[in-house]
Amino acid sequence: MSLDRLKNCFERCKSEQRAALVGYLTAGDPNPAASEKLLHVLAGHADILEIGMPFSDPMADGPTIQAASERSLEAGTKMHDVFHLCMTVRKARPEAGIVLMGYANIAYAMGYRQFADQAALAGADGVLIVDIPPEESGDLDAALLAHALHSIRLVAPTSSAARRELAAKTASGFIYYVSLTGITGAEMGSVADIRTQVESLHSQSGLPICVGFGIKTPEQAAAVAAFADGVVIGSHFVSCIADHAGDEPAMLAALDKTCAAMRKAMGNGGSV
Amino acid sequence: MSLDRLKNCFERCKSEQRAALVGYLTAGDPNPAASEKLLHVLAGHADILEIGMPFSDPMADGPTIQAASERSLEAGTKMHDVFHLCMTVRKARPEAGIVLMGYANIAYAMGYRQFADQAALAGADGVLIVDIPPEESGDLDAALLAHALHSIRLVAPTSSAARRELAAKTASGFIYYVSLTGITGAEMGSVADIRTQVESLHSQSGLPICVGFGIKTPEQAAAVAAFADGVVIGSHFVSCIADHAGDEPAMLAALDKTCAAMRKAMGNGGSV
Amino acid sequence: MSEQTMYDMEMRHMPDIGGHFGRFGGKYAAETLMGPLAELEAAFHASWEDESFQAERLRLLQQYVGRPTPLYHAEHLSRAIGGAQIILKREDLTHTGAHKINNTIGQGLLAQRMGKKRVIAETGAGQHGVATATVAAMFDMQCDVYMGREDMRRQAPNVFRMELLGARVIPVDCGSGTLKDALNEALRDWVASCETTFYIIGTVAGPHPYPLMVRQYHAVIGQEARAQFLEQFGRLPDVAMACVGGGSNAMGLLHPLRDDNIRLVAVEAAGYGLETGQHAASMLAGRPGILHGNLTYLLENSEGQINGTHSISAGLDYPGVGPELAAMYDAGRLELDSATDDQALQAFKRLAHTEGILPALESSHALAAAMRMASTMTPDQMILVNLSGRGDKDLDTVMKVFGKGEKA
Amino acid sequence: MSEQTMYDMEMRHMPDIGGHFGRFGGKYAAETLMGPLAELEAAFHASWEDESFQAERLRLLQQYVGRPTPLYHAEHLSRAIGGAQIILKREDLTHTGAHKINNTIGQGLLAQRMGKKRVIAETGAGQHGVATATVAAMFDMQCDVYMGREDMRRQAPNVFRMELLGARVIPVDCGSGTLKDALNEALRDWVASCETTFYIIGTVAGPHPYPLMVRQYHAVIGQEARAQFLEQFGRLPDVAMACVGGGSNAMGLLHPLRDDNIRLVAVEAAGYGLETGQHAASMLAGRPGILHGNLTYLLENSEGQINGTHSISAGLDYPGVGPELAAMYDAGRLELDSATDDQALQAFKRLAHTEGILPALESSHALAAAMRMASTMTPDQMILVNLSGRGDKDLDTVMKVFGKGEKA
Ligand SMILES: Cc1ncc(COP(=O)(O)O)c(C=O)c1O
Ligand SMILES: Cc1ncc(COP(=O)(O)O)c(C=O)c1O
Repeated sequence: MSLDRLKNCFERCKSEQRAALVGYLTAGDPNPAASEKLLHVLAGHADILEIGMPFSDPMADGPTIQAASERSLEAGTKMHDVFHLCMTVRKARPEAGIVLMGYANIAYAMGYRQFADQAALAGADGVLIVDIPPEESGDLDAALLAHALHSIRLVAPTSSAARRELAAKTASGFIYYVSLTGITGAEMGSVADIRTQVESLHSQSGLPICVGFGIKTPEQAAAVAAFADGVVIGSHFVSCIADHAGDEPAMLAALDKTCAAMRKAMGNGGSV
Repeated sequence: MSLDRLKNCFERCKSEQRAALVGYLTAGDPNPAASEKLLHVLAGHADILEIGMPFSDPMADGPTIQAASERSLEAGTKMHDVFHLCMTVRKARPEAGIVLMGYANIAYAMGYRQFADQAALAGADGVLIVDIPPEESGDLDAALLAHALHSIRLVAPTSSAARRELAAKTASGFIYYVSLTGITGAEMGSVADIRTQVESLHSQSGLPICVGFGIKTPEQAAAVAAFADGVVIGSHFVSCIADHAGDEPAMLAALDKTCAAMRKAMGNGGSV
Repeated sequence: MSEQTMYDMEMRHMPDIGGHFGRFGGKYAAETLMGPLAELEAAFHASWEDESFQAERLRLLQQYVGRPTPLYHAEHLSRAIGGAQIILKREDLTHTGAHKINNTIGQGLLAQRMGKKRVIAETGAGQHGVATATVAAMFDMQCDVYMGREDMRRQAPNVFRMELLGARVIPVDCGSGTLKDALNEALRDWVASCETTFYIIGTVAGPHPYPLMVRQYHAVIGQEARAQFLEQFGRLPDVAMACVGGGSNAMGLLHPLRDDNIRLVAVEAAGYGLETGQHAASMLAGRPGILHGNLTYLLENSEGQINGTHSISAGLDYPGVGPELAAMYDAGRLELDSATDDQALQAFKRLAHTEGILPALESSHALAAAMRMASTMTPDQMILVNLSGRGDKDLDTVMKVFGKGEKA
Repeated sequence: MSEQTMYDMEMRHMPDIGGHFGRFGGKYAAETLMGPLAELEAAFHASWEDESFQAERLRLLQQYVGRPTPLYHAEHLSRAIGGAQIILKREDLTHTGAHKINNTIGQGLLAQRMGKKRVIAETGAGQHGVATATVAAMFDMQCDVYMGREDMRRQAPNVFRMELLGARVIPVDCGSGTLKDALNEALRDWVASCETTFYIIGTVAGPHPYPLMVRQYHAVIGQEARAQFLEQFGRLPDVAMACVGGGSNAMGLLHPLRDDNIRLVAVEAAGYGLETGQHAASMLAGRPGILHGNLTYLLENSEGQINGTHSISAGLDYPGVGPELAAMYDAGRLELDSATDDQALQAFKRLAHTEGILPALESSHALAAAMRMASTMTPDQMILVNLSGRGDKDLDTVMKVFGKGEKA
């Protein structure tokens, strides 16, 4: 096994002949304490965790994840809470992949170096900043590289061949294929289209390809899992929190059930 | 005695060593029937009656006389009512001076000729149209002349020497000196100023000079009567109607009392 | 062109010495005002021949008012209609948002020259009131504006604007609380204050010299439009059109085109429809009479009492019309048309949706008639329409009709 | 000047190929938008070199927008202050009432050229929304405008205007319901709709090429002002000033004066006072950060969370500023000043009372700073102020403060 946990995750899944389940939750949602328990539940099912760093202006996100950011910030979540949550998960699940996901200004405000230091210390494997495209990624990438943190890249349906090339060349860890033109939580695009795109990406890059944005049902997850290396579920998991606001046990139970259903749909119902 | 009733009025007053009381009421105010009684009361005190022809837009009048026009029109007063009222007064007081006073459009709408015919038939002695200055008076004057009706002219404090000349030359019956720059019912100007103006007018024209606009108290009337040939009381009499709205006997009594007080203040308290 | 020739040209169609345009016009004023009117007339003529006065007036029209206003070919609207081309003279772009300011700049400068420290005005749509308050602020004169209570309600933003400019807006409750009543009150004020106060009348009405003076101050509209038309299109329009309240924007546009081979059309407000009697179409449905200092077409009953009028647009809600327009109509030089409230609203909507311009409801009347006429003409023909003002003041009225939420 | 030289001159201060002005600017956008942004950039450059496109743009600026806008020497105001002369660039006279239309004409034409059938926009004061709805109506494109709920309340007339122009105004409830939240929503829309939709950003912010593009479309302000200043006064101003929300009117005025020996001053909104933390002075009180596609000065907390801002004027109520302004400030070519809500209101009142002009509350900030500076200068010195818009949209806000009835 390599030191690259993300790589190990994908290889493990591959060996189990299934796609990785990549699960997203916003750190600190609905508050840091509950968030810790929720992340543990998620970690019980997901191969890779995307831990969202809450931001005041999450302009690539739909209402569900916007609300998660609001709840988290409202509850007073700070970046040290985010890193602390990351570290807790890391301790509980040494083999899980962990990606910190968020917006540029959070990392910029802290300073890319300090951000990378903290992320590494907290046990993250990679970083995905939604609004830093490869063109602007130089400084951040350098900081991440110093800690061998992966710089995850997005590829969108609107990305030209040249841009896919660019992503393939500059990404590490995996490529995140955005399965729709739109914000998180919208309706997923056609499975056939996504398949074509993913296959083409596979031919351009040796990196695993995860598909996300808009995957809400076990059926969709299963369909995508058939050709992608990973399936990202975000808004659908986050909804469990809003749907059971104020009732922590119910929230945890709902998330557990939802994760399990997704995991099951994607094949190999056993635990990771 | 001449056939010129206005002339006779002024001469009679002169012989009694007093100024003529010129009293104004709006015809048909507050309604044609009450108006008839009110005019009879007025005629019991005034030497000359100014019978106002109600108009929708009496722009030279203050609120008191505006309201009178409104009441009259509201009560349905038509020009044939105005002429009818005039005729009734004429019959009751063969020797009184009667002047029809009003705005151009009423006479114009009827046609100047027909207007003059009707005025003459109704027994009026003269006509005073507030918004027809000498410059625009040709057609109307011709029509009035055909019936030997007087064309009364206004002179204002703002009238230049040339305009006074013009008034003196084109007026007949009497000259109406406006004792203030303003609308009817405002505050009277200084008595000394008015005196100077009236004396100067006397030197320019052989016609009697009546002073009006803003005379409200017996004291003011007495002061003006000392040098003018006639004193016009308008708003002050009209107020008796508004002050006792809905109570006809009180209205009549108030007008009677007010007229008497004015008449008394102007010297020779006896009836005409 | 030398100053003198311009003077001659502009003044060619003078009224007679008494201010009569044929049988119309004149000076039907209370004696108290005859002196001040003579003084005004003399001052106006002297100023008109005074180069430095004219230079200052033109400078302000340019640098303050924003003249020349453009001539805009409403291609999208014309295409949608499929007939003649509609060309708009954009008075809506002037400072304060309507043509009215051309006149108040002139009269304001004249008031300054005459040493008056206070100005008064009547207003219907509030545009003239705002334009008066504006020059009063600029020239540091006290300003009182008379406005009918009903008009204050339907043109509330303009009441605010006048107050913010430091003017006092005096509500007029008598009559129907509209423009004619405001004019009455302003005249009453002026009779009492004429020594110190300049009365800035807002349209080509009132006793002489107002109809002449206001026409001259607005003639810049037609002068510019004529030159711009020649420059942009190499020809003159076939038709020129303007709405008529008192007639100032109409005279401003049409007078300088009077000697050209152009059909001149004035559009009156047909309110709920001419047949309902609830309108403000003084020429189409009125007869000659005397009001507010001049002889002209009026809406009146058989007794000469002035009728209540109705128009959705406060600036057209007036029972008379400028005497020179009456004379042009009588002489056959002016055609008449009309637009109802509804037609004006539809024209408002149409211009908004095709050209992105919100016209004043007054101007929308001219537009409505122009659209109707255009549809009977061919695409090589051209109609010049005076877009006398912008519709910002009318938002409440229009939204009330179309309903918020419902797509207008 | 030939087209080519003009192109060179205007483009001289280009950002680098990635849209950076020094360390600011850039293209911090979601991957989905990178393609559309590249397409936009290519289309913009091609159009800018296309003579027929430029001719059409200039024709519309002239005949539709009403350019050139005048340069007005506010003599009465200057005299009242007793210091330097204040000269106003009258963007308030443009069609729709603010400079914003210069930009929407440009982007609207570009959207047409790119075959987009729908445009979207964010708006704060509503002026950009109105200007967008306006060109959308003219070019027959569908139009959705995002506007914060709070801004819809304080700029209600502009909401009406957009609706009457046929646009849909979409209330934004998240965040503080102001401009930044509207921008977030518009970006969310665009991410989903970029194939068919053109996003007309309203200021010199956003990812490259927006800051460049919007600057170029507004540069006409400073180009005109410069030429007019030379013509009217035979010299250039000592100081040029503009308020800053996102910075479009400031860049429009100041950029063409950048190589002249003129002090350039940007005036930020100090809200309740810089010391209260309740303001929108991103450069004076912020620090560099990344938001809405570019790196620039932002008002944020130590964690990088964007602060709620406060300004009485919706158009300035934004926590960022255009990246080129940030760069000019860093380079020492731009001075900063600020005005509080109260100072802006006092400036509003002062201009209204001395010059008869009701400025937009945004522009009133620039005026307030200009008056303060003028009073420390001598009468032979001159300050050019961008009067970026008119105050009609702000009547409610201002009347509420000054109180109806009380003389403003
Ligand atoms: C925009 C506009 N157009 C037209 C008018 C009508 O006046 P006139 O007929 O004098 O042009 C008004 C009057 O207020 C107005 O505001
Ligand atoms: C009149 C006016 N001025 C200024 C601004 C501020 O924007 P910017 O800084 O982009 O000029 C606005 C924004 O709406 C505005 O309406």
